[in-house]
Amino acid sequence: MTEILIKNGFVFDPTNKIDGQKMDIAIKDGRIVKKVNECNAQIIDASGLTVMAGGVDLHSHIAGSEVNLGRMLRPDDHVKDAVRKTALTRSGTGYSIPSTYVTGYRYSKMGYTSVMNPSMAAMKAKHAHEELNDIPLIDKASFTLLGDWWFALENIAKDDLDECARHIAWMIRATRSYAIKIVNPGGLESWGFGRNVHSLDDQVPNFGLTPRDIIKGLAKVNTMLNMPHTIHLHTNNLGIPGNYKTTIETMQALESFYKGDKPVGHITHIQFSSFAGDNWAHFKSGAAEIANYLNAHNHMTIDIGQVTFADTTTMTADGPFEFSLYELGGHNKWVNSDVETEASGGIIPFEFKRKNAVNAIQWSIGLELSLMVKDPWKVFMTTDHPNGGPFYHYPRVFAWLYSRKAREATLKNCNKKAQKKSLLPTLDREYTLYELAIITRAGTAKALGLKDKGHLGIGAEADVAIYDINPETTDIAQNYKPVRRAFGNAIYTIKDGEIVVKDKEIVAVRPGRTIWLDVQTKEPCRIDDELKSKFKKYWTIEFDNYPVTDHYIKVPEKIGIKASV
Amino acid sequence: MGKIIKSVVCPICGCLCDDLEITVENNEIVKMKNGCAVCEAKMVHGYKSEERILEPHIRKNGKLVPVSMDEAICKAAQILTDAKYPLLFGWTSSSSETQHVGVELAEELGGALDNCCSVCHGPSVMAIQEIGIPTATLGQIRHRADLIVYWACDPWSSHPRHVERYTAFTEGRFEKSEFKGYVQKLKAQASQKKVALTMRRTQVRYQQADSQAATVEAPPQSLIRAGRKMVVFDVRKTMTADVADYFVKVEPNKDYEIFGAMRCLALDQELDVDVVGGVPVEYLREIVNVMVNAEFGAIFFGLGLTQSVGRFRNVEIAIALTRDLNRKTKFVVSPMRGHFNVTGANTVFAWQTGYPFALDFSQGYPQYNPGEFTANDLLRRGDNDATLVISADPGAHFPKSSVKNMLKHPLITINPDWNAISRLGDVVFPAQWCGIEQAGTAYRMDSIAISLKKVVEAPKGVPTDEEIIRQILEKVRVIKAQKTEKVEKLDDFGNKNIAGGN
Amino acid sequence: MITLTPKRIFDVPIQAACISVDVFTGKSVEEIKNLLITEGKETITLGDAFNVIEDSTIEMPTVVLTGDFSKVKRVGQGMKTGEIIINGDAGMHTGEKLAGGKIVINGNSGGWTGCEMKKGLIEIHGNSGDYTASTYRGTSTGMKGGLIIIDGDVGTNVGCYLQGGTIKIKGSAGRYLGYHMSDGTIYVEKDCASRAGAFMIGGKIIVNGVMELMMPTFTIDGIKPKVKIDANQNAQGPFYVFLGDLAEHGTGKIFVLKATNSALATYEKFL
Amino acid sequence: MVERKLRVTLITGRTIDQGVGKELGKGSQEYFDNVAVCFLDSGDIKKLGLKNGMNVQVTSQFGSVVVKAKKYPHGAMSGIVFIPCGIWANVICSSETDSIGMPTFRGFEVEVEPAPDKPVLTLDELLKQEFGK
Repeated sequence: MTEILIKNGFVFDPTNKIDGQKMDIAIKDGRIVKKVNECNAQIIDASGLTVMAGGVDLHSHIAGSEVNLGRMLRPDDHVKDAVRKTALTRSGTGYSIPSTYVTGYRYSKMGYTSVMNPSMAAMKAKHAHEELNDIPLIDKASFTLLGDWWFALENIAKDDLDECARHIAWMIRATRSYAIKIVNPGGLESWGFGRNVHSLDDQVPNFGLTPRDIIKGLAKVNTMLNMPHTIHLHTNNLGIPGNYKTTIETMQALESFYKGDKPVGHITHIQFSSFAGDNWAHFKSGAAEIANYLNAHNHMTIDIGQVTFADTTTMTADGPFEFSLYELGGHNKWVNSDVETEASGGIIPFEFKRKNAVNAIQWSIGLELSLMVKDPWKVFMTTDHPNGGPFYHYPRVFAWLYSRKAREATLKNCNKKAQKKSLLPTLDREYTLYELAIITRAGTAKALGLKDKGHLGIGAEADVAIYDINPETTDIAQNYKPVRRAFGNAIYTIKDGEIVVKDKEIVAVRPGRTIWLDVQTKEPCRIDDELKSKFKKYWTIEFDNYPVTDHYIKVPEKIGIKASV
Repeated sequence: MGKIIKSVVCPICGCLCDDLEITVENNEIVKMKNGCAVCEAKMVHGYKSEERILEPHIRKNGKLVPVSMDEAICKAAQILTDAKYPLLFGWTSSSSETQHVGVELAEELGGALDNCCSVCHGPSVMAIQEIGIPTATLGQIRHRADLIVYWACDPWSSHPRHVERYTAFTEGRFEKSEFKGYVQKLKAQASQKKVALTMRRTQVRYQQADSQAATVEAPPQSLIRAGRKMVVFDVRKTMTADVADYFVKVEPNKDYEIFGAMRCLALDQELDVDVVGGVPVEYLREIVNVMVNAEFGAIFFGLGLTQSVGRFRNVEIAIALTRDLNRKTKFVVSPMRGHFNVTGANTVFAWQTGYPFALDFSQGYPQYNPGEFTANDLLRRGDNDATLVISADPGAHFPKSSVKNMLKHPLITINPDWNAISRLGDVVFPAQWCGIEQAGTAYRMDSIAISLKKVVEAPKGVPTDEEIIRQILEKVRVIKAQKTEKVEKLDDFGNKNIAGGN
Repeated sequence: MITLTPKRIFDVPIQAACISVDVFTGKSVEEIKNLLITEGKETITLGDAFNVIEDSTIEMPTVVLTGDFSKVKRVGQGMKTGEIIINGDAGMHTGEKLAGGKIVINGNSGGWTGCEMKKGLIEIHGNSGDYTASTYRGTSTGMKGGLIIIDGDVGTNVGCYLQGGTIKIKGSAGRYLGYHMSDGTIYVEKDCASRAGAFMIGGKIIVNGVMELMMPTFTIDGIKPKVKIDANQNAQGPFYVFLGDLAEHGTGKIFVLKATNSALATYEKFL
Repeated sequence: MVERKLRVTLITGRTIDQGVGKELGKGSQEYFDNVAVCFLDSGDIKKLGLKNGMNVQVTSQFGSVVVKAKKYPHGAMSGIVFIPCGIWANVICSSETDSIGMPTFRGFEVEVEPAPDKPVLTLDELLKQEFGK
């Protein structure tokens, strides 16, 4: 295998506390090593360039039934953004929901090498994995929707968490997944009959439990199973004015699980759950309250779900939320897709506009949160692709974070009412490259429990991004535009020790790995006739045909986990 | 003793029933349990019929003669690369793994790519692109639906186990099966018939229902009861309508008007007209009330909407009605997606290109437009100059004039048996039966991926269609590379470089 | 003036968005000949497929296409200025997204002609295909302005999602005329097939001939003696005026000539 | 009174027997028996003076085909005839798609008349007649 030596770059590696020092990075056999033989190694002269680990995205809807339905829904979106075939790369389309190959290419061009697919209905897992196989150049993992799964609900209602844990371990294996995803707990089941839950203590019809029970139950199960990532939570009441209170209550509900070592919960795209005001007319930011809570507590992490002002496509497993969004009016298409026994889903094409007061405040909330939460290891950068905006708009978000000037330039063009309500003018903080590296790779990898990703220490996976940014000569906050462009077009991207992007172009295509957890409980899940007959009652496919088989994963990376139950 | 294989998936309609029990003896299926009559026909008899193609054929001097696989592959690849604008059509009876390679081939060729959905539920896909769709997986309907509407479809004929597995006659968590009620109804009808017969014998004047008076009956009281109800809208009474609680006979090509009227009624609007599409507005109002009062309603629609006048607009307004009903209760709508893996073809094409069917790669990137790049439109206008048909039979299912235009240019076919299009082909490939001799993935009508099983070995020398497509793709690349070389040589003599691939 | 004539009969479609005044302006004949188009999958030059002749003595019309262009797609796409005359049949997507200038077709025109156009004028002295002055799939923004005049008949789905501008059809119109339109005017001199104005929320459709079937989702609003088509033209009535689409809470108006539509007299009882 | 011809609306579609026949093979007797048929309303059968199983010629503006007449078993549908989808039906269908890809398979006018002297062509005969192959 080739050896590579990246010489003289400014290295930003927060995991190993390296903050812009000029140093060499050596790569051999797909890993970072201490040194290589310079005569044999391919030398990359990185002098004057910024070197980081490959980006790790912890929440981006890139594949699966929902995403694909979104693709099918929007020829009007694709026709704006056609991608030509080359000798090396396949053709495809963008814009807000790029086709699989284009997704891989675009991530790689931004220097990202790992992406989490955060919403996979268990029953549709095969489909998700078939699509993931077609996304080249990046490693990926999926989170299974388990918050409204009948087996989980029944066991939690019975207070039999051991049994619940065993079933969930089976499900994680059966769907080749990486984490427990909870979306509007209790709400999706209620949506089966067109209803929703509106607080943590509402009863879930027919099941005799509350959203609070589900969240606490699954958080407990998560620790019992020793999962590398925490529960990944999309809160109740998402997208409704005044919901920041529910969000804080949700975080409070998890306080007791904190042992002082690592976080116990992750709230995703929290921007959509940080709304204050009683209704849309009095809509305002609840970012300060959320940030204050997070600054005072250490048991949670969040990602922002930043709005980038794009004509995008919103999609979530939160079916009732999408319907309420549809009812606000102005949308021509609405998709709802319930999944028996497990989940729901909704899709609406949505254009976030600067001149719309609510949209502009939403944009502001995401940035306020990122700037007001003091510890960058708690808050991560996402756009909840494609909900807030497509993932290849990340460089725009970076610019708003590292440059006050960039924020002001955008805010100036926003709705006047929103400008008045925005807290951004009071915030002077500007992210450093070191902090940016935390919120885009080091912090996310840590939160996901992916020890070999997100950093450049010895033994780490050789995923490296090299950007045309010279921190010595450039004031990034003042010259935000060239830096923004540089983040969008890596000079080099190295994936597993192979150069895949060179001079901003794809030069090699290789499949990425699919990471999944083989969670072994002490006592395995009982697969007896009783379970099978229950299975037959609950689903419309046979037990034998349900699990994802090895056939569906082209390049697997199985991580064995020993559960404590 | 034969080997029994359980949980086998039926490779015929969009239901993809996966509970078949197959008995195999000496590499032959001898028995099938649980499946429907059509499934039995294919799995036990049809797949081993004498009509099987066992080796590749090429038409020479007007006659199909057996040739080697290599010769057939070379010929096919040559035809496709020589063509300025080839059409690749079919894909429905293939696994999604084959469809996957198919997109790559179409892209490499710069041709048009379409699947059978353009003649079945393509209009449904187009309607979804206009308006979205509130839908659900079939189990959701099984557990919750207390009102099931079949509109312009006859599942009893086209999806024989749909009612028994997913809707009215299945046991859900919150809704019970109505099968017993149906049996009682049957018995009651039978005794009525007996009475009528006796009366006729005893010369009592018996008033026979006039078959000419095809008026719509008023909605029965039974629609107001608790429990599952089934309503059928169709232009003719079908097997499905026979078991329904209520059958509404609509005039042909008037579905759109009826849906429009129902939408108004659901919004409590008054209508100026009294009868729409042969149905009194008062009846429609009652039906709408039943819909609004349902806990969970489901509309299934079939080709009666997508193939009659209006086509995708019919589906669009059906979806609009469902969407409106969601403001009052929970309602879902679902196309009765038809043949085998047609949903898979849409799915696979969409994730690779963004578009589900009607694709064109002539510009080096995917373009989409039904009506422009759909098989029948290309054939109607005579736009393409070679055709590859895989796992489909346009010979039997396209209008005559389309087939005539197809036959003006070379035709390559890949099918397991001598169906109509294979009989018409110029290069004819054999293929394995996907789901019987070949494993893979198929997508159910509600786009759930299900793994197909291989239960018997294919006849010797018969490859999978995936292998054939792969081999053609490789050969096409070789031919294109040779062409580029030629062009480069021409360049040395100062000629313009115009060909040379993409 | 640049004149293009086909060198041969085309058997596969040609995609040639570069045949546009905007593109030709400032280019020599040689440069125009070297513009790239596709014939099926093959990339060729304009000069390979067409004879290109310049007559510098004539300024307008700027481009003249003579011959059968029915397989040539996207002529004049997105054009902003100048004039194209097509002496023969035109292909699909002619004048799509037109933003100004004028296209005259002395023949029939294919589907999607003048689709999503913003400004300018298209004259079709023949029939026009389905989706004329309509939208691309899944798009809900249609023609926004300008004028399209069709001497012959039009196909189905004409003027879908119309948001402005005027469509004058001197022949008959197919189904789903003015589908989902929100503004603008469509005038049909002869007959109109069923389902006209379905989902419409604004704008007006005027039918001078026989209306095949009124959508039941329209209600009669009155009878008017005449109606304005545009600044230069009125249509003489009396007309039945229908309001709808009620299912969309729309306030679109369909004017149907009373004299040719005795079947609609039953509606009079509601007035 | 017996009429020579009837103008009716044609519907094509699936039947379970067509499904069985198709899966047994396009050349099979079952396919021929179940697809080369035209279902008519019992009243219409009387009008034409037909008997179950007699040959009828169905003609549209796009073509003409001879199939066997059968009484529709599920109740009245006067003015409508039903032919299972397949090659016989497609001889008389139009390829007009309204620019959406779907040919006109159902809901158009046809004429039905008794054709006692004309044979119902088999698959191969029909292919030979229509396409010469």
